[in-house]
Amino acid sequence: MTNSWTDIKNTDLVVVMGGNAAEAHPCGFKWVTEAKAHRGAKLIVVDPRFTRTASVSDYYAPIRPGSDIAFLMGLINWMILNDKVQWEYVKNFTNAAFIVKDEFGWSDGLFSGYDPEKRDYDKSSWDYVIGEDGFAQIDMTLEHPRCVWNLLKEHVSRYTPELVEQVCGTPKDKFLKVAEMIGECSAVDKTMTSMYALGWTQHSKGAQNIRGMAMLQLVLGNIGVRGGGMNALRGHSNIQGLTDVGLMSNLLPGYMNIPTEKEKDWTTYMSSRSFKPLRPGQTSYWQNYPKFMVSFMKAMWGDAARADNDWAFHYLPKLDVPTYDILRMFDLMNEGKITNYFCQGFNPLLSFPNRGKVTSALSKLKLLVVMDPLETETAHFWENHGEYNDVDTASIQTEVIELPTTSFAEDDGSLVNSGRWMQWHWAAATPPGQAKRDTWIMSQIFLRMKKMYQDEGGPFPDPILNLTWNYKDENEPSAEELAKELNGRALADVFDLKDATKLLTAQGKQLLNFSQLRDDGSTMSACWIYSGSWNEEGNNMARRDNSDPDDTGAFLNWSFAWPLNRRILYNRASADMQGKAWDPSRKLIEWNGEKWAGYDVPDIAPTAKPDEVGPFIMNPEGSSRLFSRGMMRDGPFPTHMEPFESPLANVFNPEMRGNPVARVFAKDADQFATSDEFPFVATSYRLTEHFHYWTKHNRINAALQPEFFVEISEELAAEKGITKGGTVRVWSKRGSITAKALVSKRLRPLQCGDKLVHVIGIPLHWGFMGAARKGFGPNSLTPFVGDANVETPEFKAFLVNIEPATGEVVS
Amino acid sequence: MTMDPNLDSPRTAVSNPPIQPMKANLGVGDVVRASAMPDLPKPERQLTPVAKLIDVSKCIGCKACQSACAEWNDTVPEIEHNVGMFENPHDLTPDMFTLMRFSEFENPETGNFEWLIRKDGCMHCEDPGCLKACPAPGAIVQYSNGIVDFIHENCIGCGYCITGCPFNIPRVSKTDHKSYKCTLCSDRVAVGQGPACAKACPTQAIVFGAKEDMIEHANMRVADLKSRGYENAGIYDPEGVGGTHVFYVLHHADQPELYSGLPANPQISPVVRGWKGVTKTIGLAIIGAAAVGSILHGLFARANRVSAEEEREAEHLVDRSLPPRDERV
Amino acid sequence: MEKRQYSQSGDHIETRAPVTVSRYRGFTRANHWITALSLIVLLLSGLALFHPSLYFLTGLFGGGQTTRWLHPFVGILLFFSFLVLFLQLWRLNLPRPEDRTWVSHIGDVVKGHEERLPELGKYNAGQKGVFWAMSVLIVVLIGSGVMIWEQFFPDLVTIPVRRWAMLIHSLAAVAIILVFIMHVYAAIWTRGTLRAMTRGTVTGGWAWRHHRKWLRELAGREGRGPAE
Amino acid sequence: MNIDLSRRGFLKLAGAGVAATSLGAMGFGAAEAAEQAHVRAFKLASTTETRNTCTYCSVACGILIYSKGDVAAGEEAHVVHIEGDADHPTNRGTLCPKGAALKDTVLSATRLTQPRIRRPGSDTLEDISWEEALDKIARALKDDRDANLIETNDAGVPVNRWTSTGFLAASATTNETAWLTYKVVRSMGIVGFDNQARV
Repeated sequence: MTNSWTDIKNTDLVVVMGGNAAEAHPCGFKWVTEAKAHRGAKLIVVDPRFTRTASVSDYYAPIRPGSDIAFLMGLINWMILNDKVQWEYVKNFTNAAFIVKDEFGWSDGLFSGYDPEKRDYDKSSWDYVIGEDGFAQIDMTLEHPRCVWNLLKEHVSRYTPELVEQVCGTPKDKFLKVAEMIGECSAVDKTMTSMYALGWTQHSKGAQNIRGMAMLQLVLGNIGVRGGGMNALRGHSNIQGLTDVGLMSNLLPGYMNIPTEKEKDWTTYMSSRSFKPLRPGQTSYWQNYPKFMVSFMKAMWGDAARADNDWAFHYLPKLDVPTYDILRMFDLMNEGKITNYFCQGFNPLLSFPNRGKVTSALSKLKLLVVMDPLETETAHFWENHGEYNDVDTASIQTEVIELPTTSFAEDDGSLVNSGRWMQWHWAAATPPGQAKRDTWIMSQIFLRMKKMYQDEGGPFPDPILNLTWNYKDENEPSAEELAKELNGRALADVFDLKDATKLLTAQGKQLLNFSQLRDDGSTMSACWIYSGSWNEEGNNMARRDNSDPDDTGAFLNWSFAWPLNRRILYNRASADMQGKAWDPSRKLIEWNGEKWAGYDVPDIAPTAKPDEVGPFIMNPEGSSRLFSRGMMRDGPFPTHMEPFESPLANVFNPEMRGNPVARVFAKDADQFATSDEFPFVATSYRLTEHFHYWTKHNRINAALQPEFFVEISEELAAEKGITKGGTVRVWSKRGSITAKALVSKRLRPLQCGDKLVHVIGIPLHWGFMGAARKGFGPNSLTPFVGDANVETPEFKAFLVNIEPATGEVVS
Repeated sequence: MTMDPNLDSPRTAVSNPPIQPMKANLGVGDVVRASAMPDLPKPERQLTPVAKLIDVSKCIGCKACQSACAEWNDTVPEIEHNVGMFENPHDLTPDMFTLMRFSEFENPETGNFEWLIRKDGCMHCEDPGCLKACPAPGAIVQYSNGIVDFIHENCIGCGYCITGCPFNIPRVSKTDHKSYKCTLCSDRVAVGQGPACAKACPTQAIVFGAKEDMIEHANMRVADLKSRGYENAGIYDPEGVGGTHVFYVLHHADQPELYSGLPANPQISPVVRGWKGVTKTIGLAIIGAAAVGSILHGLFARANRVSAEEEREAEHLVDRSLPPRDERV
Repeated sequence: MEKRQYSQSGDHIETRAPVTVSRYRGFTRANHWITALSLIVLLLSGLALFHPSLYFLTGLFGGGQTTRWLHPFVGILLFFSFLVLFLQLWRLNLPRPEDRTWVSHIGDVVKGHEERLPELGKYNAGQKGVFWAMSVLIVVLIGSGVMIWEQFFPDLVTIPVRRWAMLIHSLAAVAIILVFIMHVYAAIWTRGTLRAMTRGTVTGGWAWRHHRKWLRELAGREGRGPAE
Repeated sequence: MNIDLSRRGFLKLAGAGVAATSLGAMGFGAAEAAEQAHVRAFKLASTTETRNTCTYCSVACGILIYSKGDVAAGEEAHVVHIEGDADHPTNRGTLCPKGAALKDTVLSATRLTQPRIRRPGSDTLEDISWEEALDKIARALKDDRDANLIETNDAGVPVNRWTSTGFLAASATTNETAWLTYKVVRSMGIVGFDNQARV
């Protein structure tokens, strides 16, 4: 989230598309009902199904799964044609005026530089024209034919309301109504907020869906303002935190990257990171990368990380491929190339696409270790549960160790919510039986490894032997100790950079925040963006002052929000070029002549003059990007791409299947179906009564939604002779499931051009363990392919067939 | 319970529940009506009438109320099968005091599809039919704040409350044969907390407080709905049962039946009134009269006796039809 | 031997001096008392749930819960025991011409001027009335009773029907109690009647006075009985 | 047939005849309620209140856990009830159907309480001690790393890359657990490292 849950009450229009907030985030959705009650805000829902969110919406429009980009580009096109643009914002705060290389272009659904062999683009043409002065060329009049604005205008011009209707199945009048409602928010005193979740991410072009809306929000001037923003609802309680701390194949904490093996040393690695500003006088915050990086290396390896050994640069693993994400790992596993695998509070057997492949992959492991508070299907993947898990137990040679861990109720620590609030919590109960904290388990594993390397030696033991481990109890580091490491402390006295005599933080003390990080090894901080969460003032994550001056929804003294307790990112964009709020009634921060002040922590140097420094300091341009240069693998603008399994051919290029640059593993390619075998579009989703695969273990939630079902329209039910509550069989090219049928008016077939598209809704939440009745998850059916940029599996749009099942399922 | 004047704020409870032991502020002295106890002493004091307002237009049907209800009341609803509907359990049960009911409605006027979701449960009538029908003294009581509560120690499980209720709410347990329904969390209200469902409700579709304030809040909500094009938005606080302490804001107040058959004009059935009224009193009177009458008649009227004469007549009759005795010796 | 018109098989002259006539066999008497006892239990338990002022009667059965489940079971018992009585007695309770005259002289009945009444068979119109009233009311009660039997038939009928059943059950109950009172009273007021249901016999005089045709038939049968 | 007849009730029934004699003693007039009207005893009285955060979605609602016993005081403690924290700015005391039932997840019948192992080909999980389990795991890791760690690539660049063991991190553990996990996993050179951000 750029903003926060409580900030949503400041909006005039909520657009829920690619998500189902009321269903998946009811308590956050409260702030939508608040905006409606207090500001007379309106709620628009665009979704293939008439969801619980739609049930309280002011306007609902249906859309075909996987066609969001066409809808969003259609909206931008409508805004431009109807002059619903926040011009001052677009000119000054976006890269609309930047001039793009002549070689850049688009045709037949593809951008310049496509190589079908490599399934990749040569992105060199996707960039600005750089002048002799080393800065990007711009034309503030927006008249230059090659400026981003004109390229955008041309790019979206193809997405007429007619094309939207044809591609998305959204009736033209409904699309236009939505466009009008959204258009009103281009006014400086009207804001719109976007709430989205996996409905947008779980596509082979998920990242582009989100860019589409982000661009629309920029055109309307809604980023960085109260009641605006791009608000990813986020799934799990600390998935934000685990990503912040970098628990991903290619990440270091604080969104720094693991080096690739091409980056042979520190200098090479740094050269491509600490970007110089692309415009005179702009702030490019990533220029501080070395400070963050060195402080991280010191946190990992302490004294072993020294200037003379490139801060132990070679202790870090280096990647030969962009990422060893879950899809790649399970593909390797299925090839028999993985020996040991750990699942910490995670249930891949039901969470990853193509369950058949997942089961076969797990069966090829030597050792599977599951750390979980609950009995997961993954830990029991080898156990035969009839049709619900039909495996040949005896033939599975995988050894499985199931370790009982504590739950939230039994440990202390912090979690990061969607709004980046880091909230501390306390243990309330004794762990059941022999259950242990993950910190204890990880320590035990590490200490044993370390001992073995000390006693037996082995290849490159240095990173293990030198890992810092200065904890009171080496067997179980406390949450406090670890939280302090995340914040960082001074390893030597830290002085003011402008005044070397001014001591900022004495050796051994907690650092105030990341402004005190140094690249000379005098500071350590495990995760720079968390710096400030536990400084000498104490544990700021445990702050519980819920006062909210002038009801802005900021709650600055409640817990701690990264970075620097900032509640709304890019908040400088809430004010005009003179530093006055666009909307006085929604003042956030303003320029008082000397500095920025207001209700939030400025997202810019407090003394940076409004007419000099742009609001988007994490970009070397200082501005936001309507044109994303080479940052994304599948194009600087979003362009419509069909799902890999679609009932329709791509209108721009019938030959093109799915995302042309998405990674597809050889064996999975032949498992993609066509609509003549599998005529119906399926989409997966959550139900409000359940959380993922956890609450089926809960007898109350199990009673509220007891048994697996699929949702279909009355039309499809009639066509197939399916009765309400009857049992159906749903199958894709990868698997087959049985379920109860929920026949509803909330799903309607969509008319896409001359094709009538039926949608089948498949909720997750059921498996073969726990209190609820045994059932299946959508992943028995879904294709093994992910987003081109971040590899999020395509769960939201795939093809299936359906028929009434003979004989009831035994539950 | 919230005393927050600005009730449309999302704050349900002004404070978190107390954990220090404290005396319940709701007891014998506050009972205004009790089943089968006609001559009940006047209550010592009058509590502020409370109410739970359910704003159907804000409800997202998430079932948090069901969940919170089960947890607070320590009931464990059965894990049933999916029968092609969203209602789970499929009906109110002795272990599920409240239930979200879902109905799909195509609005003929607007042509729009609407998903109408209503939280069903005890309405806590001002004139409770269950209490009227109940034969067990003190098994159903009504407190002066309007809460209608079942005192299970006194319940005999006859199910008369079911026949008495205009909303089909009470359910008799198959295991302990006692009748159960929403208590409006009388135990929470007694220590100044709102009901568990109201506290949990994510969108504040359920709010709880003094009925007066709730009516005021409801009117604001109705105004908002009208501004959004629901001309027939209104309050459902049925007169037929003297008003209720659980009431609704509906977008289609003119057609309550749309909301999974919410009765348009609920009232205690005349049949039940007849049974519990005239039949009960007159019936007993007649029986009494008959009993007494016959006793008196028995005492004062001459009994119908058989005379010696009649005995002889009988003997003659028998003799005549039989041979003389001597012959038989 | 010609058909009995006014008597039940088993009715016979027991002794001659004084004359005693057997009116009810042991089985019939036992069954009658089962019916009677059930009716009393039902009456007490029913009244307890019928009016608050009588709720204390549940104390007789060990409290409200017990009363609640006991009542319907006793009802079933009564239904079957009465069914047996019904099958035995229905024929002799069919109306006959003399019943009309008897009813028209009801005043004399109450005053006890039996000489002014026609000769009767085993039952007079009053007794027949009680018999048929009981039969009808018991059917109504068992029918409506099952509909409101929460423990086993909670969903047998809709709630509105159930409300009617409730009302009808209580009205029928009031009626059957009145009939019951009349029955008991008549039995006591008409001296010499009770022994018919205790010892099973009545005196010849009693039979002569109240049911002369019945006595004649029995005497007649004795005459050409197989005794000779 | 289920007739719950308490022993007490049965004795009374047996003594019905006797009771009948005392009928008069009972007296007429309005019946008295056996039990006086009363509300249920407030179940949170004398519990320990602990502030925590809902473990499910990232709205991160504030919750209050009520337990018997006080962990902070070093006592054994078990959860008796969980509800929303009215002071929390985001949820203001409200909870969704999952959050409102958190207690039954903590106390779920399928909570794990004991390390267990499934041997190759076996159809059961057997109990195993922590020591044995951890030794086995560490040994398996060491052996695999020793065998498959890629120290340098063809160009001779040290890459410290271990691809044959993977680690899937949780989505609901604390940042502190995440950091410790990160240290352990990365120091070994594991690259097959991921979390639940995508599913």
